[in-house]
Amino acid sequence: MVGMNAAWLLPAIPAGAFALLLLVRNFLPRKGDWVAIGAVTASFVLFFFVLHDLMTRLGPNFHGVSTGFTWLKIDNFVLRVGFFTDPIAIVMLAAVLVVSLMVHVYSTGYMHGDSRYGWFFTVLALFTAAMSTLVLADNLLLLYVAWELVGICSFLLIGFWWERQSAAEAAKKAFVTTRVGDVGLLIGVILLWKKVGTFDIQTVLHAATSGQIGHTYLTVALLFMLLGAMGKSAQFPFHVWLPDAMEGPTPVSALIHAATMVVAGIYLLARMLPAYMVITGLGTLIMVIGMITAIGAAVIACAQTDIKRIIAYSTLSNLGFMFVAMGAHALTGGMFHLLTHAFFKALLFLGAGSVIHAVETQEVGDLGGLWRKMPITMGTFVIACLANAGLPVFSGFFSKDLVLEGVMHGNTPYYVALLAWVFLSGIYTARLFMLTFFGPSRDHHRYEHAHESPPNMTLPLVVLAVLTLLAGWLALDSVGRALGFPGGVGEFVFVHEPEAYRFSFTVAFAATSAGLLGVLATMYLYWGGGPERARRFADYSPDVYALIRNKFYVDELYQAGINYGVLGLSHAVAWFDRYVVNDTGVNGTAQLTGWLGYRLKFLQNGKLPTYALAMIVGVLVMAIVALSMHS
Amino acid sequence: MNHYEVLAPELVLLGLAFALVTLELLFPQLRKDLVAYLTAASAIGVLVASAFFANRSDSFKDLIQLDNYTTFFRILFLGTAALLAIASAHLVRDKLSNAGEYYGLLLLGVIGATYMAAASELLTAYIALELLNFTLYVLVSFDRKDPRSGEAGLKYILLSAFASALLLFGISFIFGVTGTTSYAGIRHALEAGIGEYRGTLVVGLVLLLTGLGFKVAAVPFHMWTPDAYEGAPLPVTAYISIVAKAAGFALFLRLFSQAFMPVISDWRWMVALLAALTMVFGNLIALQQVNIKRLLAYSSISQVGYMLIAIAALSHDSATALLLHLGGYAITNLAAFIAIIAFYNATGGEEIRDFRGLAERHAGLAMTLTIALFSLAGMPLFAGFMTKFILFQAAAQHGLLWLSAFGVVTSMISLYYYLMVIRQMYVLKPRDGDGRLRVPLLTSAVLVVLALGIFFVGIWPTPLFRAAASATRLLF
Amino acid sequence: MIPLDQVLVFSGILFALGVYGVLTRRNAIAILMSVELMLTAVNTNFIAFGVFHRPSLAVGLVFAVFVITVAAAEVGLALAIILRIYRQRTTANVDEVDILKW
Amino acid sequence: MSGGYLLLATILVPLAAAGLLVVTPQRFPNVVRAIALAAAATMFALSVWVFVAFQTGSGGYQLTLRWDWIQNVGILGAHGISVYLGVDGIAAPLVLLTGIVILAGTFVSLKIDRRNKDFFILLFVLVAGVFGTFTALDMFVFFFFYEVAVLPMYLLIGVWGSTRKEYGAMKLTMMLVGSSALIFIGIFAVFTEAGRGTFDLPTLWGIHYSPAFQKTFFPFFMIGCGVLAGLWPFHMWSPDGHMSAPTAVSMLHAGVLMKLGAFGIIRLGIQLLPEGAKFWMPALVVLATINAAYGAIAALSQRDFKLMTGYSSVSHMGYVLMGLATLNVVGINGAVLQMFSHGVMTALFFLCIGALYDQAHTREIPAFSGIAQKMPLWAGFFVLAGMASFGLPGLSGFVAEFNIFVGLFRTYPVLGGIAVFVAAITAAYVLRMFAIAFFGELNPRWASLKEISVAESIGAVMLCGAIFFMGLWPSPFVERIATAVTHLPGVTG
Repeated sequence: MVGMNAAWLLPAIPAGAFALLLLVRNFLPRKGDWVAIGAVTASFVLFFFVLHDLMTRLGPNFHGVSTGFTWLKIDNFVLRVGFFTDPIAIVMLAAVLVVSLMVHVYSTGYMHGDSRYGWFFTVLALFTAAMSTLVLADNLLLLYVAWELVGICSFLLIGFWWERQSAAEAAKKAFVTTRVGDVGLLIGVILLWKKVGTFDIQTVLHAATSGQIGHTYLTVALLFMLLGAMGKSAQFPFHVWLPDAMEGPTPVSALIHAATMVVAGIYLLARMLPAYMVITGLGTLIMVIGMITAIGAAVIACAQTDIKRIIAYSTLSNLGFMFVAMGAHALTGGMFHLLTHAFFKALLFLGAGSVIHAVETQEVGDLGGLWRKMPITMGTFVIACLANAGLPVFSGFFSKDLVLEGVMHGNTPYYVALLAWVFLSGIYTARLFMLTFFGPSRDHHRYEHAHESPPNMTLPLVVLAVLTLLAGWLALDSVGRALGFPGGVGEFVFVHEPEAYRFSFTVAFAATSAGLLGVLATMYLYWGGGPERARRFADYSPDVYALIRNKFYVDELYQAGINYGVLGLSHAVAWFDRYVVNDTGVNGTAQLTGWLGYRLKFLQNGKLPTYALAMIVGVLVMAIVALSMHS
Repeated sequence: MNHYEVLAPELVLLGLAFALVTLELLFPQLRKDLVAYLTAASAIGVLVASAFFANRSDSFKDLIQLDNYTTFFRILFLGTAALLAIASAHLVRDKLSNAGEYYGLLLLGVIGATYMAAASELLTAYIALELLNFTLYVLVSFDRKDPRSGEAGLKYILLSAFASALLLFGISFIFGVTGTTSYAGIRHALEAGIGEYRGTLVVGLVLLLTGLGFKVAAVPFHMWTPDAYEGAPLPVTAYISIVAKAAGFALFLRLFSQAFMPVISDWRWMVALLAALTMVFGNLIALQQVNIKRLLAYSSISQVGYMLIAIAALSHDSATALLLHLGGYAITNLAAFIAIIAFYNATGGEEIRDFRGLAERHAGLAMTLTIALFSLAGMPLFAGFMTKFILFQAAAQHGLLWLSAFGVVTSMISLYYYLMVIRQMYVLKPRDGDGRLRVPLLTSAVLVVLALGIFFVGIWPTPLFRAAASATRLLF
Repeated sequence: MIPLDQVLVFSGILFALGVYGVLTRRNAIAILMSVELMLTAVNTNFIAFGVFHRPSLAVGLVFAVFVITVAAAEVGLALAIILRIYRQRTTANVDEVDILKW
Repeated sequence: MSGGYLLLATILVPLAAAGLLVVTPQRFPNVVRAIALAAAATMFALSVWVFVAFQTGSGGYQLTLRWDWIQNVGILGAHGISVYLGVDGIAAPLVLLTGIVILAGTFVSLKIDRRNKDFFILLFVLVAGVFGTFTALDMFVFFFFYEVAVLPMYLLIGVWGSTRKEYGAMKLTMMLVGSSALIFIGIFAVFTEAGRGTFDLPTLWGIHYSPAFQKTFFPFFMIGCGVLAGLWPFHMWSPDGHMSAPTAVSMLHAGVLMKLGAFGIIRLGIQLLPEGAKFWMPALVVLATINAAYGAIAALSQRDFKLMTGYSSVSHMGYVLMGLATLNVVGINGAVLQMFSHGVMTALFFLCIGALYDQAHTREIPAFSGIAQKMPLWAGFFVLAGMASFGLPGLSGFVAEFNIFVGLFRTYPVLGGIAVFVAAITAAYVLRMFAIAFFGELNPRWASLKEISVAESIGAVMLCGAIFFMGLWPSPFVERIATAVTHLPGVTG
């Protein structure tokens, strides 16, 4: 029976597809998109076998199953390619494979006719392979490898339309920004390795929890790792790359920049959570970072006009939320939100893609009234929006509640802040769907040409919408029991003690009220007269509006930092190198030598008495020195 | 037993020299290049004959020593003279008069040089030295049309006389302290101890070093060299730089190893000082030269510095290394000078910039000159690297690592000025109107042989090395 | 008999005078004469040392004779060259004979 | 025993080819090309053979061959100087590297038409020197070939180069030759101190030199060889020299020759004077860190492709030196891996730059825009090289750099952190270059650019293959290197 021992096949199949496509895609029919889709489907199917195997083995003493082989061995330094399957990985994997498959299918429509159609699927296959590896990695090094590989896929896909300068710049920005975080991750990984002597995650965790690693040391290592997570998950202050990453094709945004890669940071924290829990204070730090990101991004999202950017800030905001969850050690809620968020955010993006595909613009100001033209898109989009706003029934509601409950205990200020966050989420989500689908159409030309997308695009929308509707119920014991994991997700994914989902009325009520309030308020602003009311609202305080509109000027700040700081340093070093090291040090030595020669040659003045004098001086000097040595 | 056969090669050479002069007097119509080839042939003849002296040890009344050391230098000088005679053929025919005397003097100089190597007594050494000097005075000022030639001769003769006086004054003190002029006698006297006369001896040594330093062109006694090199006709420049220099070192080495070893601590630092100064000055000033002859003059001064290292580190090892280096240096310098002579014959240019684009005007000439210059700079594959390496290593072995370091660093500087010539030849393109050059067949053949010789010494130095080792064995 | 020291002092002074002449004179012939003065000092030395050491061997005397001979020849050659320079440039001043330099 | 002749062949084949070319008339440039290509292919085959024939299980020096060259004369005793060849696990990959780069370089150089005969003669002499240095087990022979490798540089750059070529050529030559003066001195000292009258390296390695001696003379090797490895602050020949050099020479020089320096530090420094190494390594690691950071930062603002790659080489060689300076197995392993990795990667860089320059006649990065549209394959190669350079997993750079980082963290954690950070800067300047020049809208000025030629593509594909090979399956390299590194004296586990 194929089971968890075959987990390595999950990344291996798409990797094979990647290799095949890289070499021969241009010789395959349809540029080989079916190879990629087939591979992902195969992995997807295989996933259920793995899942089933896991379910059957699940028990109190079960931690996970590891398979793999040694890749490199230097002396006593061993690098392994190993795959470890446990519930945390399974949850993440579910998100990865489902969204990946949907995006693959969707892309056959969305990317149709693109000149680099085959290349798109090639990179997607690589991404799927890398992302599965990241999830399944049993050691930190392999995790890092996969981490970098998904980064490069992200780079390649953001810059997919590299003929656009902005896309090229965005790709670079994304990669370099995350790379800075990766530096931290790598340092953290190596620091842990140095103490523990292995990269194996379970061993490292065991060492950390059993106190083998000194607290200071562990804190430093984990802080470095946290940098990596922050970079990948675009947490403040690394968040700037994610909105720009929207330069990539929309399916990419859905897959990489909403559902999977960007949550890798959260996944990493979840993986390492037992270690993080050892150090008190780190949790608070993570919560603060997450909170800043969550609230800040939600505020910014309220004032954006690019449909994809709104969703991007929404993603940022949710990522911050998940960070808060991790900081509060609410693993169950965090991972669950990760899963549901993957579905509804991918759905949002794909829906937005569908809209963009139809009207060929991303400015919400040019949209409006599309519900008539694109009913399926509209329907699924609204489901996703409501899930995002965390309204009951939709999956976001359950996962958010789980997190809120986790945070509530002993972190009241954060809990209150999160309620505000829910409110803000309601505002921007409502604004998004109001502006896009309702109200009058503001650009008639585009409106006329709008049409519903082809089935290969709407099908994934529908599938994801269904998942968005249903996934939340997995939290419930009864649903879990029906599917084979009694206790629901709470007893599936946990840190120390399984904790079944208990519906808490206070939390649910508070959160729902906040969300609903936000949605309704916004609907009021945009209903009927269109955005006029909203504009007036913004005019109450133009400075604040400008501040939000311009994303708190963080990008500008960074740009200035790069221009004057980094490039300035670079120019300074280059100047130093050219004028001090080279022109003074190297050329100077040469010139000094030459100058000495030039000076000395005039001793040879052509006059015979001088020559004789030189000889006599030589004689006298030698004689005097010699005689003084003897006396 | 009078051992006159010890003198045989030089007597034959003397006869040949007179024969050449007479020949030209009797047959003024004779083709002048023919005289050159006759000279070369006679020199090679004597060379081959004297090769039979190999491994023979004999002496003429303890004045002239015949041993492998003498034979080594005799072959070196004769070979150089023969090749330079061939190289002079066209130049002497076209630019100089009195060819017979020129070639006769060339051979006479070899006699003086050989006896400098062979002398085992100070008076003999002095006379041999003066014999070589006299031929050089005449040869340097041989070009009557070129005012530079006369000036060079004047400076050379006056300064040389001055240096001879210093040398003799020094010899007189040494004679005064030791009571003898024979090398072995001096050594005995020094080993027996000289007590209170040490100061006198040291002054004598200083003066002796001055005289020898002048001969081999060590800084600060070198100042005649660039002028003499530049003023003299090209083959004569080559002759000075090879024969005169090697002869100076031959005398230097035999004298100091056989006579002054007991007081090595008294003079070692002086030689080391001279070596260091010579290397530094020679290389630095060479950086600023524009005339190829003058460049090679300074280059040869710096080579003297390297060779002095071996004297400072005097031992069998370093002496062997010195002879090896001299051999490689002779071949290299011959290649360089003969290439330059060929270039000069074809173009009349002797400034470095005249060599512009030579690689496209005559690839072979450019390549030979490049090989020679790289060898002088001490680059591997070529003789210079191998011989210099062994020379410096030998010196380092005998406690003079710092001086070897000096040598290494300054010889790296020297690469610059050699590269400047190579740059003209290869990097720059010929000026408009500069066509291909013609080089006589025989000269080409000589150049090929010399280039191969440079490679040979650079890659397989064992034969020369063994010859040098056996030549110096009896000195210690 | 004059003590050796005094002879040496004498020859030393003679030699120094010669050196001084070489350094200060500008006329080529005067320089040549100064060199001859130095050689005279050398000869004095040789003779004095020779007599002082082992008169029977006469090494010093022989050396002196050779030095005189060689010096004579040298003077001849030098004068010839000076004459040539004088013909070409109508000067025997060594300061003016300086085409070759640097 | 035939294995030894294999190594000898790697040296003799290029020399023989050079000799053959000397007598080939300049009138037949295609004959010259054919000879050059055949010779380079032979060298490549030989180098692969050497790599494969090396037995990974047993360490030590393999494929040895020993001919006495000069002995029992003068300062030299028995086995004074011998042609003693052999490779260990460190040298074997470097021999392979040389073979790969020379073949790729020859492919690239086929299009040279000005005096191509002379070019190939000099190129092959250089390669002979490189092979000789990597395989030498005799100190004299090592240094001999080391210098041979530097010797043809001046002419290669001066005649066939571009952009301030005379300056670059002269600076490069003088700095490299000047630095070898230090090696010279070190060799004299060691030979004297050993007092065995032999340059035989295994013999000299077996001697215990006094600690004072080791401490005094290690810097001579460290800096002497370090200059060729681009050690700060003696690195300036690298950016300028590489800027001026013709493509194949840049490839060989940055790709292979700089490794000679690092290799020299191992052979003459660490193996000869282990205690000196231990004493001085902290200094080296600091300099190397400056190298890495400084090179990368300076590269950020360069406007010339080659200058930037030159600084990038300085930075990457900094990694190599850092790895060496760790004096632990993993670090040195990483250093050797990085030598190979940087070799192929930088060769690919220069190959691509050369292919562009030959068409565009400029290398100003800001002058270009969107040229990937015209040269997609070319851009692909270039991007791959760039990714390898910032250590993307799956490509050679990662394996190497990761080992270096790990090694560093064992000994110098703070510097290790800096090194990791520098890798991010590397990504920044590489991607910046791509974003400016390759991507974005096509500048109409470059509308006539053509795709990279077939010959160049073959070279590039070879290098890419090497990058992937090592990145995905480093074991063949590591097995070889690790056995050798564990046997280095003074190297900790």
